[in-house]
Amino acid sequence: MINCVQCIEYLIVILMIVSAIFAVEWRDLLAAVVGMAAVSLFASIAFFLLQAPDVAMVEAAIGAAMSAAVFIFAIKRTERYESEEEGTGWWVRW
Amino acid sequence: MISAYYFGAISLILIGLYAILTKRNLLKILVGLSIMETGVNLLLISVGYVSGRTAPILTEGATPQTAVDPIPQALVLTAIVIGVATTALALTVAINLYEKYKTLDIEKIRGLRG
Amino acid sequence: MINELMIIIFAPLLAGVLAWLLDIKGIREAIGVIGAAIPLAYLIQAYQTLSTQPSIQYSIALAGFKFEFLLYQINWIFAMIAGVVGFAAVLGMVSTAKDSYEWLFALISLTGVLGVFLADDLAGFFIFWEVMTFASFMMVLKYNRKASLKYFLLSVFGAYAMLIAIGIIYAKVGALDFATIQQVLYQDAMRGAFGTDTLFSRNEMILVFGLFLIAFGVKAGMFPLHVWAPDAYSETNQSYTAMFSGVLSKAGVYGMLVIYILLGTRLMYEFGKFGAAPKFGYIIALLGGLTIIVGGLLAALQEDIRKLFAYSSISQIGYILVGIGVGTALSIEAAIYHAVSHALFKGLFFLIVATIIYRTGKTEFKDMGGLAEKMPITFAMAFVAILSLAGIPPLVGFASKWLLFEAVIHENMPILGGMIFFGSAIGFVYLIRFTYAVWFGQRPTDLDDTKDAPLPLAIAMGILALLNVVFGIAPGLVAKELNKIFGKEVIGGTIYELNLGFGRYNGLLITIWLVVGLVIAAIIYFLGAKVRKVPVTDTYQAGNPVTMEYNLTIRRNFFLPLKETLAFWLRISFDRLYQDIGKWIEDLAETMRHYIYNGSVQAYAWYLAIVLLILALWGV
Amino acid sequence: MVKRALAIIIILITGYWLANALAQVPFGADKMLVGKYYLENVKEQTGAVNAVTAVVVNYRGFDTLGEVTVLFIAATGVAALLWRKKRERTAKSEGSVVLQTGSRLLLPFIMLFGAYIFIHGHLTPGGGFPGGATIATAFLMLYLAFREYEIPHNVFEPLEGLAGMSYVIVGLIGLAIGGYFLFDWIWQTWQLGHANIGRLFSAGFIPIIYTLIGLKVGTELTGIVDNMVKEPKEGGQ
Amino acid sequence: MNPQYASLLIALPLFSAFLVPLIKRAGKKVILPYLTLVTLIQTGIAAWAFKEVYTTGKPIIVLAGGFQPPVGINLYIGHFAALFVLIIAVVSFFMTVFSMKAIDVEPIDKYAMLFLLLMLGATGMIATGDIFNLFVFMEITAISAYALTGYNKTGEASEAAMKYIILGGIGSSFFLVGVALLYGSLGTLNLAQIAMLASKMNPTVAQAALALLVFGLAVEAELFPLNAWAPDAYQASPHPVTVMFSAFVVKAGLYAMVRIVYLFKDTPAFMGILNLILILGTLTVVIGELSALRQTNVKRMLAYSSIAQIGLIAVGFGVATPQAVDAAVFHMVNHAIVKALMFLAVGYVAITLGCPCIESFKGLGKKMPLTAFAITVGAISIVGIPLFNIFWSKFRLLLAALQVGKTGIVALILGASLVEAVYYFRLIHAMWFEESKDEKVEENLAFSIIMLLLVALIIVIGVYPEPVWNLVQKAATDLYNVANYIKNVPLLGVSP
Repeated sequence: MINCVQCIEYLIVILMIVSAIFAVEWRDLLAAVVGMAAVSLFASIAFFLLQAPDVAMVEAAIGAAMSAAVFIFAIKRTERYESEEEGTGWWVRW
Repeated sequence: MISAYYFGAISLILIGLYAILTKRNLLKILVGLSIMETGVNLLLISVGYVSGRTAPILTEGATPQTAVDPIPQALVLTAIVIGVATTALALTVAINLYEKYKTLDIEKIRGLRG
Repeated sequence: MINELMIIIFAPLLAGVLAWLLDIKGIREAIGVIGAAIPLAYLIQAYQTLSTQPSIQYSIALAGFKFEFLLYQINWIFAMIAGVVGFAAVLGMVSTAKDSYEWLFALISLTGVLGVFLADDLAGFFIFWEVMTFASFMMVLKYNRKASLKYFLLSVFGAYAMLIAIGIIYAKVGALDFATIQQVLYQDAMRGAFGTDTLFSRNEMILVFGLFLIAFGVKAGMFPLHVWAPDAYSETNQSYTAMFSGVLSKAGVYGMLVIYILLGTRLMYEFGKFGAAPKFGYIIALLGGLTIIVGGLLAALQEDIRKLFAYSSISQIGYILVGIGVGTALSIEAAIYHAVSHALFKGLFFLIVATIIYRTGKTEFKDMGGLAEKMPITFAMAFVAILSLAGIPPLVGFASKWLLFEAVIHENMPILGGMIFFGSAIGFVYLIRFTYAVWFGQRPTDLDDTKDAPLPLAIAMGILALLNVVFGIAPGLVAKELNKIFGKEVIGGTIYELNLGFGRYNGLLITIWLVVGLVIAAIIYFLGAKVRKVPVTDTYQAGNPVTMEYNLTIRRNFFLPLKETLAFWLRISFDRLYQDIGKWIEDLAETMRHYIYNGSVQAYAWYLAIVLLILALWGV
Repeated sequence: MVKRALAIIIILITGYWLANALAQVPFGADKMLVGKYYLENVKEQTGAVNAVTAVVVNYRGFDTLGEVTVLFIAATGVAALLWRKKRERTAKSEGSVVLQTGSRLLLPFIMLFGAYIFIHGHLTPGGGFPGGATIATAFLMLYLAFREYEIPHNVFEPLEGLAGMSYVIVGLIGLAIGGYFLFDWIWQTWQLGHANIGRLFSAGFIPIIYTLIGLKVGTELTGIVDNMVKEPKEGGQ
Repeated sequence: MNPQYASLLIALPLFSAFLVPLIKRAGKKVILPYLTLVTLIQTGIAAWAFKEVYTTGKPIIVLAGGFQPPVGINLYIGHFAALFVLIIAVVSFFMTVFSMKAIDVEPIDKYAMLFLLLMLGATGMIATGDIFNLFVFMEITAISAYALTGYNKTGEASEAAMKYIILGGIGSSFFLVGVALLYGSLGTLNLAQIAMLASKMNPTVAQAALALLVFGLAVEAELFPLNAWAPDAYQASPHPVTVMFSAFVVKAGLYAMVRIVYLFKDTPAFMGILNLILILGTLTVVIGELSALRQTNVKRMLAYSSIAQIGLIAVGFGVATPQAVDAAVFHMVNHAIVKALMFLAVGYVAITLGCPCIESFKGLGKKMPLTAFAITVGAISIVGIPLFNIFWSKFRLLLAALQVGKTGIVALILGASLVEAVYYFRLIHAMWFEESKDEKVEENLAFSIIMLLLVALIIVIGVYPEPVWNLVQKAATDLYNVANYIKNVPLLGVSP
């Protein structure tokens, strides 16, 4: 039986995973950071659903907001795009 | 069959690990680490969850018998802060590296070897 | 708490440290000599004690070990070798040592070797073995890095082999002292003989024996582990080499005896006998025989005095190993006898070499000649040493070689006998060069104002030469002590006579004959032999014109034809093999570290992932 | 591509292993051992209603002290690694008017909100960490809005140190009074506020410590932001 | 005196670190003397705790907040912890003195804070009795180590820090997963209680949890192949910090790993994990020594050597007989002394002559005789020559390993020791018997005293190991005897 709460659970988990994959795969680092923040936010909702409001708050405030902010500052001081070249891998070319 | 949260948590950890193993951009790797940490936190909280109980805030209506385990929550509180601290420091190092090497490609940052 | 054994062992160490710390010229020499004299004095004193009681014991608990020291007949003899030759070498060092560094390590190595001889448990044995190795290594390191590392690596390789063997024994027996191990292994052999399960399996016995063989073989300079010896013996203070070759190599010999003492019965049970010799002993003997031949041949081909004696030393140790390997009471006594005489004459030789180098600064034959006139005392010493090494009565070298020969032949071992015989022959071959090229013949002009040996060296040489003569004339002195080992008359006879039942040798008689012969010769000489005095430059050439490439004088490439004959065999060099292995390992290490620590953090992350994978696979 | 495939294989196997192990830790089941004790005794032992807060500040006070330290290290580390002789802000443009006015207007409210969060930590969800982060957000907005803005360093740095020191001192007072480090002397020795569990003035030193933590976290996060924003001046290496 | 005052071991460095921003106002010159003072007081406290533990024979249990474990967190300052906390404090004290000359990169006040917190973290890791608290202290150690690694702000330093952060981050994440599994199946975090309940644990979970915990800690403990960050970090961090890494930070990680592994003595996974540690330890020794062989940077060479020694200690713990653990703990102490000396001396050479490359060491015996002498003694000791301290522990360790029939492993280790001898003796030869044109350098008195002190310690332990050996045996028993550990922690009766 799938009730509504479970629907939300599944939805959140799926969203979380999808945004994590996006965060990893997007070449625009800014977008990736946003994806990462989204993961944190969904996790925060999940925490809430898991009856952990304290953690949810901390995750939202620190895990999502602050770390995204720090990431963005770092991107600003370095570079925004992951370079395109795909290496052959460390075991081929030392 | 494991629960959705366990699945999600493990997936996050592994996606983070995947990023570390395959991405060459330093910031991307740090994003991976960050996602990994989120996954671990989610795992800890899910371990402490007890079905059908409420948050461990013992105001009216909530008794010790109807609250979830507070310990994992306290642990995760700590873990999150530690995670952010690590991330911040790592990003600082990344900034320094970019200043010195003019790149974030870890395949090119290989001054120390052998 | 303070026991004479303690003093014997640690007096040189303390003296060495003191000499090194004070570092005042004059005082450090005095301290060093005193430090070497104290053990000798105590050892001589211990002779008295040993005649009333079987042994002197001392034990100390340290770091969870109980170290046992025991002085009894066998190791008293060895310790005496160390004491006498060590003292002589230290006296020699008074002249040749340049700084306190050498005093420190020379004396530490004396401590080490004394500790090895006196230790009665494997832990102590190993520790002093390491001390000895390390100290002698430091002596070489100062002169030559490559030689010293070769020496150290092989020695420590041997020491570690010994450690593993000790560990295997310890794991089974649960004790480290000789008495318990001997007893347990003896019982084990008995158990095997009665067909019950033994403590050690056959493979373990092979392993233990092999490891010990490597360990002691390295130190003794046994073929094919001898490659360090020529370099190490020649690349250090030559006074010290007297001790190095005379005493430290005896530690390896002593180790072989320890194999007999501890494992003998068990090994004999496991592998059986080959003729009269135990099979395991025969391996030692055979390797010893090869050592004689290889050492002797290579000694003949050397152009450097130090190298010549280094190889000669290897060759002589081969005799001792043969004696030990044959494993009868007589052969073991003969081997120990030869250990004594080798220490005496080889110590003397190296002191002579030290004197020559000290006075001339030259080491190669081509730069020398005619020194007999300039250094008469040294020459007299050399004369004794040469006769002794060559095995000419009435010197100690003859007595021991004769015993050894008799012991081997008596057991019907023609191969070993042949090897010994060959070794003696080749001994003449290289000695003739030393005799002529250094002392006689044309003297290079730059050696014209060479002085004779300095006093300390002269005294040191005198001590050893005297003993060479005394033990040669009165071989029974040594034989008496050797008989005490087995507690029966293995070598019969009186002080002047050795009587084996199937052969005898009377040192005094021969001396008398010799003296009589010499007197007659002198009379003839003085009465009218016509001696024509020729200038040393008066040499003649016949046949082919001489080119520099093929100029075979006694001083230069004298045995080149021999070398050419042996060319095929000389290409097989264990030295080069070991060097190749070393280089190969270094290259491997180089490549490996560049591959493993390749600088990419992603690769490092992969290592983590792989470990994780292994953990996961183990879990699933 | 090989790398990716290998990575995925490794990850799947590891994941299977973890999942296998986690399957033995049933989700949603009551696995409490120590946790039960906390829930049952939290009110009389600490006076806090929010059990998480009690655990964080009281029962597992060492962890929290360590946690604050970790953040402190991060802030220090960031400052140490980004230290240059001369630095300045290099924002290209000011924030929009809306942002500027908004942040100016909102600043006191956000800070008040942060303060509320950490003061009421023992009653409601929240506490020092989110409270501190909220305060830091306020300053973050100021940084975004104004090109020239800088926090008053000579206030923030000592404040950061002082807050930490006070935390340790509170713990040391506990050691002096109660005989244990981080002992809740206000609640257990002085027994203040036992009457009003569930209201603001209760729960012993939890509000004090959470305030300190809030201040500390706020200043530290702000410090991190400040250090990240400023870039080295040309030639000022 | 109230044994609870041992909590000052944690409180003092923390308080002093927080005080630094205020001290800074009095001027930059004050900071390093202040640091020295603090570590001196810390040494005093540690000495007191040490004396207390070894005279009463009972561990000090510090209860945070007055709650009995497992409700509250406890610090367990047993024989092992007391010994090591003292070592940490003493080494830190020496390093503060060293820092006065070695650190010239700004900002010095941040350096002081990070330094104190690194010391704090290692102390906490060794003292704590709670697994999550262990994680927190591990992170304190790790994060301050990251920051200190990158402190020089050169490209190399940043690179090393980056590697350390990424690998350490992965490690600590998985450690936390292990904690989650452990908590999920036992419901407690107290180490003593975990040990008590471990045998009842589901074997699958126990295996996974233990494996993950070991994985996480092995990164800190520098076991191959999880140690790839280590040589870089050792090479690039400021010299005093390198000393601290080698002398106690890595040992704290190793200790934590071993402590946790031994708690699981009764689980089926125990033997497997021990074998894993054994294999990893052996690999660490072999590869560490081989990598050190042709290094031209002496500091990096020492780093590899240090890693190899750690591997040796791990082998001792992996053998896990009482004798082996005794020997391993002894080796830990000896290695701390020797490597402190070595890195100190090499760092001193590097700051005096410009770089820690082998060229600086040519003819060092003429240029800086005392330093060269100290390095020589250290090198001889590490190679394992009798009459120097490491010989005893190495010898005992190998005998203990042989006793349980690990002949192959011992043979490999001994082979690696040969390699070690080669590069150390090359160094010695370069120092004393090679020529160099440079002038003699005036050696700093304070460093000379420290180095001579350590040299004296090496030789004294080498000649007469008895007192230290007795201490070490007690410490090792504390580590090995888990039943006693459980008994010593006053657990509240919350368990069923």
